[in-house]
Amino acid sequence: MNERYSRQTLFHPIGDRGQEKIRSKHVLLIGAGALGSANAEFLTRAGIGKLTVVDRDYVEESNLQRQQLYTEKDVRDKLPKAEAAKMHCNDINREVEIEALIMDGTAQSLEPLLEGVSLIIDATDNFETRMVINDLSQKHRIPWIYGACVGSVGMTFTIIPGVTPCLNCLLRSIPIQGMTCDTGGIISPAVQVVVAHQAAEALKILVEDFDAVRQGFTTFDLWRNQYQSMKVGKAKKPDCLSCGDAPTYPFLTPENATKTTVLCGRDTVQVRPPKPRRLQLDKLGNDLNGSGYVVKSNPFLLSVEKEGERMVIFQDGRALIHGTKDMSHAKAMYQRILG
Amino acid sequence: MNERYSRQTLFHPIGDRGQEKIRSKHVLLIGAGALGSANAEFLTRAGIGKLTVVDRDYVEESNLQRQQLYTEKDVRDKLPKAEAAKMHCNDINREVEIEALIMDGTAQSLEPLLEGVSLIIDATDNFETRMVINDLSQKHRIPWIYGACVGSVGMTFTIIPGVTPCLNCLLRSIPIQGMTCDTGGIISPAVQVVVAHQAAEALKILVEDFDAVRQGFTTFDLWRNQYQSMKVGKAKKPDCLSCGDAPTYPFLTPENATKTTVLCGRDTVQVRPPKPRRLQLDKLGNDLNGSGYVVKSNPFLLSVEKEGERMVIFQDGRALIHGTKDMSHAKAMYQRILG
Amino acid sequence: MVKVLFFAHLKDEAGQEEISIEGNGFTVAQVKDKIAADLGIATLDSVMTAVNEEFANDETIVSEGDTVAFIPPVSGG
Amino acid sequence: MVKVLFFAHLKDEAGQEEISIEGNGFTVAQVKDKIAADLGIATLDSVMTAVNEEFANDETIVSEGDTVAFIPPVSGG
Repeated sequence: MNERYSRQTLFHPIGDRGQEKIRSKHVLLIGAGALGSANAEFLTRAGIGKLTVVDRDYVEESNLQRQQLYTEKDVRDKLPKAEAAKMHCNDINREVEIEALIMDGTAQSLEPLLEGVSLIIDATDNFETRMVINDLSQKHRIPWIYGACVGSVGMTFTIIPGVTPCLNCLLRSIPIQGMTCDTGGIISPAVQVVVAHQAAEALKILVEDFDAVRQGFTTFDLWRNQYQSMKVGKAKKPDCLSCGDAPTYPFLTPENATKTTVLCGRDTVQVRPPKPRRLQLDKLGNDLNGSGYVVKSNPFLLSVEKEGERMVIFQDGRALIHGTKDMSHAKAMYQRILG
Repeated sequence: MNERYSRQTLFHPIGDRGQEKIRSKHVLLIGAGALGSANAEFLTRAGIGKLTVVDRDYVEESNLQRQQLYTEKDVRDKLPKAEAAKMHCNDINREVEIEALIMDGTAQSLEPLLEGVSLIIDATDNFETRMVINDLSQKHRIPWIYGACVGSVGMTFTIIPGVTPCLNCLLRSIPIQGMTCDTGGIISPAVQVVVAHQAAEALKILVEDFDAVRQGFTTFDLWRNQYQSMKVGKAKKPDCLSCGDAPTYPFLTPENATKTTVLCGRDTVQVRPPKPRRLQLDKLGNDLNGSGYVVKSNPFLLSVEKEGERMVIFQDGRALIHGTKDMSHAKAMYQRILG
Repeated sequence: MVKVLFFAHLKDEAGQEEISIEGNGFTVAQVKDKIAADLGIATLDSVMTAVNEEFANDETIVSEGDTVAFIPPVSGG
Repeated sequence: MVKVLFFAHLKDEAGQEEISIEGNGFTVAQVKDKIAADLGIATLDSVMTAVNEEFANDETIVSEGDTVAFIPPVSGG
């Protein structure tokens, strides 16, 4: 092993053998935003063999406050995040093979990527994609590490198929209307704690030290100085449709995915959730108003506008994104606001 | 406020007012290694007004595994860390004024830097410099944030003069012979959790939300899945020489500093601790042997060699560093091994 | 007495980090309803619950001396 | 019974994360001596101690039902 990893191999649970294992593994990282860029940097520095990064977005000025790797030049060049991450990671460690995929992560687009993957790291910004990852993990018996953050709050949980409960056991339904970074803001230290936990779990899984894997669901709030690691041993459900005795992997079916359609001749994309939601439009309007959106509303819909982009949101969760024909951009906007 | 900080100002405890405060402040960061580079990146992205970075070292290949910002090119160029950090931070945020100081942080070199500084962040690798920071903090009434890590372990504590106990209250003496990154290794997630806690505390102090400052001394071990926040309310000592009723700031006097002397005509630097130590040479020899050093010993001394550098360590803590005339480099080598 | 802890923004909504409630043998769902009513917290529907630091659901029974924590899941990244 | 928790590498040296010791009215220094002898741990000298999650020193008295945690300080960075 070379000098580069000397301080990592000195750490006994890794050692030279662990470093060789890390070097031989392939990680799939879904998302190259705040959690994603920091995870990509970590894995590159740690000497992962191959890293595939999937992201649908490009670098914007408002990302620089918390998204590692990216620079002002990337913003000027409007680089896709996956490409920008690859470029910067190459400067850090030429030994690592990095594959950048600029695309929307869905059941259909992600499943073909799983061949030879040892671990999936969640760096997405919405529960729909996480439930897709959760089902893919169970179907293909690949561990994944959930991570999420908003404001000063973060949480993380490691899912090992056949051992731990899965995210569907814990959440049962996709939570309705949580806070997102676009409504509650986000401070960079909250990102870092989540990433650090994901990174430590990743190292354990990559060196196959499964006894060391964290059992609990960890939550913290750095501003309110709260921390809890919640045991989940009894939460595994035999009838869970994702990890139970007769799994159907419900989130892999197209009916359970958010739909986007370009509305002909109108420069508008319609986004439709898989099942009708019951949004609290007044609360959402207040949150978005506090977040710098211009909000107009009536009892049936909200119209919100910011930086030239306008979205109309109906109570059942359907939305029209005006001024674009890019379905993936429209879906990103929608999920950034609605979680 | 511009779009760059929009997600940070959306976080209510910061807001536009907090962002203006951050913009008006000056932080002194001591160290640009693992903790230092990550803290520098964080403060730059968060929009600090001015950042002074002090470091005595240059970028080496073994740093890349955990030290953010730095690239393979920096290693080839043998850039001083403070300069390399400044260069990369400039690419991230041109609005931030960064002052890079390539020097050994001592009581004498650091004290003149404190004018106008709102906060000192500890990113050093030894307790001697931390005790100097602790005394400077008390004498000049400037908060500082202790952070340290080894292996998968980290700890952090925020010291507010006149409010919390100081590090001298808690440690009373410099701990003898702890593990260092050069003997126990270090994994990057342990660095990140420490930095994240320092960063969150820094934001609280910079926006002057002192009620939110963490009261406890926080310790964690990411591999062994341990976490504890220890209350310290009763630990403040009225007779503490650093923060008590009649402070003498003992660590600011030259007698309490490690001495270095170039031995004439021998290409050797002698390093001498302020007080004789009683090292356990056999334990130290074992640790260093496990860390890739070639170790020879007799009951009175250890001779250790690695990558062409040779150091002879006596039981009373005195050491001879052979093959160099650079006192600051010799002291860095010494403190990296002996903490 | 049952101790109830509020995490993250629930702490602000509740106006305090922890409260005690009288009683024994409640379900988590009943605790949620009582607290939503008493403290005027709008949404404990999609909040995760831990009882004595162990994952719980709406049917979990809460007994004297237990600690119930409400933790709102987040989705950002 | 007093619960003793070992942090970081002390967990490995002790061979377990926690042990119970009998007794009451010890000082922390006495607990350290007892444990060093019983478990063959070399150095509890420069270790930080928490009693019931509160910072303690060698003179702190440990009583029945207390939890003592030993935390080795680290200096890297």
